[in-house]
Amino acid sequence: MLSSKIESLLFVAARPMSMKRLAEACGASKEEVSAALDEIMAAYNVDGRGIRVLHNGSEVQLSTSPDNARLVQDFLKDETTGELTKPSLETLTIIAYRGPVSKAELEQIRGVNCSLILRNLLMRGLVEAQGEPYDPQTTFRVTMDFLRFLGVAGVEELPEYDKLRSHENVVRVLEMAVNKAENAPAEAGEASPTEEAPSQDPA
Amino acid sequence: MLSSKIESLLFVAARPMSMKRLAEACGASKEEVSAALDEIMAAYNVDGRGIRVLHNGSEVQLSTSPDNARLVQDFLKDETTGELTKPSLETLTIIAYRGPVSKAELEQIRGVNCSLILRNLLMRGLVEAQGEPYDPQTTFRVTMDFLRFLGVAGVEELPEYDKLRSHENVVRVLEMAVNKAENAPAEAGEASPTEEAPSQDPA
Amino acid sequence: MGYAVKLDQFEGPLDLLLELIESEKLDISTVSLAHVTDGYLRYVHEHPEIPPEELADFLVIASRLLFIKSRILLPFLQGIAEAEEGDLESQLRIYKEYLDASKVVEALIGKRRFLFVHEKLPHVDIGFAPPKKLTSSMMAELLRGVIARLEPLVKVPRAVVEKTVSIHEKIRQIQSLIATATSVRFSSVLADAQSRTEVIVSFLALLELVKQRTVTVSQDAMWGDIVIAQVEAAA
Repeated sequence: MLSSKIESLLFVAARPMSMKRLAEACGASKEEVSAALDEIMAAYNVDGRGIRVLHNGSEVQLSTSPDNARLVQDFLKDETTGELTKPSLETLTIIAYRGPVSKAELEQIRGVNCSLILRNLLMRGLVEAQGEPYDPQTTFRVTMDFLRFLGVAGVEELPEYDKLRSHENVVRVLEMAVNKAENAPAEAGEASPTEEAPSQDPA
Repeated sequence: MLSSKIESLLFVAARPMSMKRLAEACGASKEEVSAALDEIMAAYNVDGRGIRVLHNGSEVQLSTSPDNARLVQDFLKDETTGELTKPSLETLTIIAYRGPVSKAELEQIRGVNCSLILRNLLMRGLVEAQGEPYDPQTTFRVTMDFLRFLGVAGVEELPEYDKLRSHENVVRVLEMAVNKAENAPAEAGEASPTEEAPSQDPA
Repeated sequence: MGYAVKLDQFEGPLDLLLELIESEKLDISTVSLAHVTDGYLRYVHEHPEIPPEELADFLVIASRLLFIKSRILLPFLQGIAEAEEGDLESQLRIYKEYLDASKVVEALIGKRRFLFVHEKLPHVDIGFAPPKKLTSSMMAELLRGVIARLEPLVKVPRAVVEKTVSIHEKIRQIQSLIATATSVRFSSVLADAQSRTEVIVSFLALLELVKQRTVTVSQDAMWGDIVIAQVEAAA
C-alpha cells in the first residue's frame, strides 16, 4: 500500500524528501505519491497528534507538533532561541511569502542589494537556492528548517499568506522591475559583490 | 494531551524509551502513560500503516512496519551507497584539501549549509570527525580509507595541494568570516531546532 | 527639523525613508516623499560610514526622491517625474507590508513553537562507500571551481569603493567646471562618468546646486541636454 510505504520512508529518511525521490523509491507515479501524501497529511495534521507532516515546495518531512515544542525541547536539552537580526527576518519574510523568488525581485522589494544576506541565510540553512546561488535565474525559498522555527507545516499557514503573496501592487511593481532588468541588464550589477561571474567583473 | 506528547517523544527519540522515562518527561503517572500508549498502539498497529509501535516489556519504540522492511533497506542502502551529488563531491574535496576543517569554515567556503552532506559523508566512511559531530569546535578530515581509495599516502599528494589549499580566495573568504564574527555578535539562528541532544550521535 | 531618527539602524534606503515618513506622522504619498527628501539627503550626507556597497542603493533612492522634489524646482520635468513618483510610492507601500509581516513572523518565532525532527538514520552497516569514479585530478578541478566562485565575493567590494563618488566631490567638480566657463552642458559633466551610480550622483549634485540657487539649468527640448549656468551669469 503506497501510503504505508511513504509513511515508512518519511520516518527513516530523517531529511526532507522530494516527491520525485519518493516516487522512485516506491515505484509509483508522482501523481499517486501526491495523492497518498494528501491522505497522510490529512491524517496527521490535526489537533491532538504528536507528529506533523511538513511540506515545502515538492518536499515533505515528518516533525513533532508545535503544541509539544517545549516538552521536546526540554527532552532534547536543545538550546535553540530562534533569535534573528532585523535584515534576516525581513529577507526571510519576503522569501517565505513570495518564494520561490529571484534575487532581483527580493532586491526590488527591499531596495537594497541582498547578496550578502542571502549568502548568510544559505549558510545557515534557512534559505535554499534552486540552482547555482550566483546564477541570476536562480530562485530562493525558505527551508524546512525555517518552517520548523516558525512552527508551521507549510508557508501557507503564515498569517495573510494569500494576500501578501498575490498582492496586486507587488505583482505590478515586480513586473516593472523585471522589464527594466531585461531592458538594461547591466544595471543590476553595480554594487553587488557576489552576483557576477568572474568573467563579468564590472569595469 | 498526553497521547500527543508521547507520540512526539517517541518520534524524536527514535530509540526505545521506558514507560518510566515517558511518565517523567510528560509529568504523568505510569498508569496514565500506559493507557495513552494503548490508544496510540491501537491507532498505529493496524494494516496499512507505515509506522509501528513496538512494545517490549516496559520499553516502547516507533519503527517502520515489517511489510516495508525490504523497501526501507533498499532506500537506506541507496542513500548511503548511491552516487554522490556534485555538492557532496565538492564538500568532500574541500575537506580533503583544507582538512582538518570545521563545519563553519566549510560553509563559509561553499556558501551553503553543509549539515546533511556532512552526515552522509560521515556515514559513508569518507570523512571522520575529530570530536562530537555537532560540537561547533569539531573539525573534519578525510579518512585513511578514502586516501587509500584515491591511491595517495596523504592529502599532501593531492594535485596542486599547496597552491589550492592556501589559494588567496579561500584565505580571504575565511578572513571575512572572522572579521564579521568579531564585528557582529553571533545570531542564535545557526542552531536550528535540530541541533542535537548528545544521545543522538549520528555517526 | 524634527528628524529625530536613530542612526545606524536602517536595513536599507526604504527602511530609512519609511522611518522618516513615520516620524513625521505622515502617510505614504507623493507629498510626504517630497517632504522628507531633505531629511533623507541629510542623513546620507552625514553618514559617510554607510558601506560603499550599500551607498549605491541609497543614492538610487535619493535620485528618485530628487526627481519627485524637483518638480517644484524644474517644472519641465513634470511629465517624467510622475511615473517615478507612483513607482517609489507603491514600492514603499509594498516594502512596508513585508516589514509589517516580518514583525508578525518575529512574533511567531518568539512563541517558540519549534518543530523537531530526529536526524539519526537507522544503523545500516555499509562500511566504506566511496564515489567510484572520483579521481584526485577531478578533485583539483572541483576545488578550482569553488575557488573561482569565490572570486566576486572577495574582489568586488574593493572595486566598489574605488568607483563610488561622493556627492560632495561631484558638487565641487561641477562648480569648478562652471567657474571656468559661463555655462556648461550636463553631458560634459557626465563625459567621464564610469558607472550608473556616478551618473546618478552627478544628477543629484546638480539638483543640489539648483536648490542652493548656485546654478540655473535649462533644457531646449524634452530629453535634450541640460545646460548649467551660474546664477550671476544667468539671464
